[in-house]
Amino acid sequence: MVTDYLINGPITKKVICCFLEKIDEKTNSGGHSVFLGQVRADEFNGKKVTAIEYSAYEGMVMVEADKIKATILSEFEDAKSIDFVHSTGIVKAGEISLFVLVSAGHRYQAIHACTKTVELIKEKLPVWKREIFDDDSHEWKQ
Amino acid sequence: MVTDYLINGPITKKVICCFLEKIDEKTNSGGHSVFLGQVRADEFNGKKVTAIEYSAYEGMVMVEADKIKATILSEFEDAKSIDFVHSTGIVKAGEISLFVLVSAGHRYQAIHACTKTVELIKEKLPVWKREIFDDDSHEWKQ
Amino acid sequence: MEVKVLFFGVLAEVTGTNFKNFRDVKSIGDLKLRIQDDFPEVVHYNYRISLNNEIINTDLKLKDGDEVALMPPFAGG
Amino acid sequence: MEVKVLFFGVLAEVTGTNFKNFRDVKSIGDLKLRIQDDFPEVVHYNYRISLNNEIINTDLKLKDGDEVALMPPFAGG
Repeated sequence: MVTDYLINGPITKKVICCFLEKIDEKTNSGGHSVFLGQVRADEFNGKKVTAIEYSAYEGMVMVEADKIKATILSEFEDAKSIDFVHSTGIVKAGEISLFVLVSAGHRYQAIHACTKTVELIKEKLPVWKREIFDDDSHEWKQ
Repeated sequence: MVTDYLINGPITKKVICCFLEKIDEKTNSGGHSVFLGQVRADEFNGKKVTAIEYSAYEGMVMVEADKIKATILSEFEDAKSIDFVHSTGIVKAGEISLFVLVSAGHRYQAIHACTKTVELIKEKLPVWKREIFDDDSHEWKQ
Repeated sequence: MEVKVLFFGVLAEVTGTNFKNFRDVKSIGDLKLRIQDDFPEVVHYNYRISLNNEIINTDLKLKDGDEVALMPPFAGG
Repeated sequence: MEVKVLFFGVLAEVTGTNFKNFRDVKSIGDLKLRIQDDFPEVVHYNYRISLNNEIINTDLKLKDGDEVALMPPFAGG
């Protein structure tokens, strides 16, 4: 499933490059800040994370994601556009599960608006994850 | 001319995607923060910026860029890698002239280390620019 | 009347289902008791409740077609 | 002995050149006077001086093959 904000499986480099292709045309932007969240092969008690499985409340994601965009655009007057996409389903260690791109007239606004967007995604987006370990056990993360 | 840190002309999407291709393999990274600096079609007194021409002191760029990397890696213990490239020569409005990519174990370290890298590039890298206007006049920027 | 209740994250796992429909529930308070009857393990978990995509903190009346979700702490990113 | 002097940014424009070699200059102080003789317009601009890729703030002796740069404020990014 692909909506405006969710994508099933990892966010591939092709998807990321597609987003980046779009930015060239905006000649009133001076800076673009991108954040990529990646699944880390953490180890706990001798077990290694091989993947994360994400689930999302899709209907509410759409509502909350629109609110996040509106919040950022009102808080950062210089922000021109905000795009983000989050994975659902299985994303293996080393793969990307979150992509955020914020364009603004000036660099600091781009950077700060992107940072705030990442924070709001963590806080507001109804997404859950469980870590899958190399012994096939799993653990829900908060 | 392409060195580790300088590229002649705009930083194309192809170059950016090449940098992004490399990040997938590092399974100890949890976040990547990217900054793209773009030439803005600003207007002053009825004249519009059509391009920026950058020049650089290449030998000193290499020295200062290595120092910037070392500074960031020592200040942000969680930072795994830092890449950046700056344009020289003509970059038209809407094109990218600066690319910065910082990978770290955790997102805040990635974001803050990237922000600091952008600041140090502005402060320490011996690069100059003049804005070229649509009436072919130009103005040196500081 | 009927409302749909969605279970997310660890609550989908412990209840063994993603959703269940409940008939003739007057309010959120009423619904919470009905959910606890069917899925007693739910009380051991921390969660917030949403009604039609909006997080709610008070008891509210329910109407036919409402969608309620039991949401453990978010963990996106 | 000979040192190479590089001009950057607006200084390359006002001097009309990217570099010039100077012979028999003992020190940075000495070199600054020689540069002002050849390019009097330079005094109207703000710049820092580097010696062999290192910014310097004091007068230093020069040796054969040294590279000196006159650098207006940086403006990268």
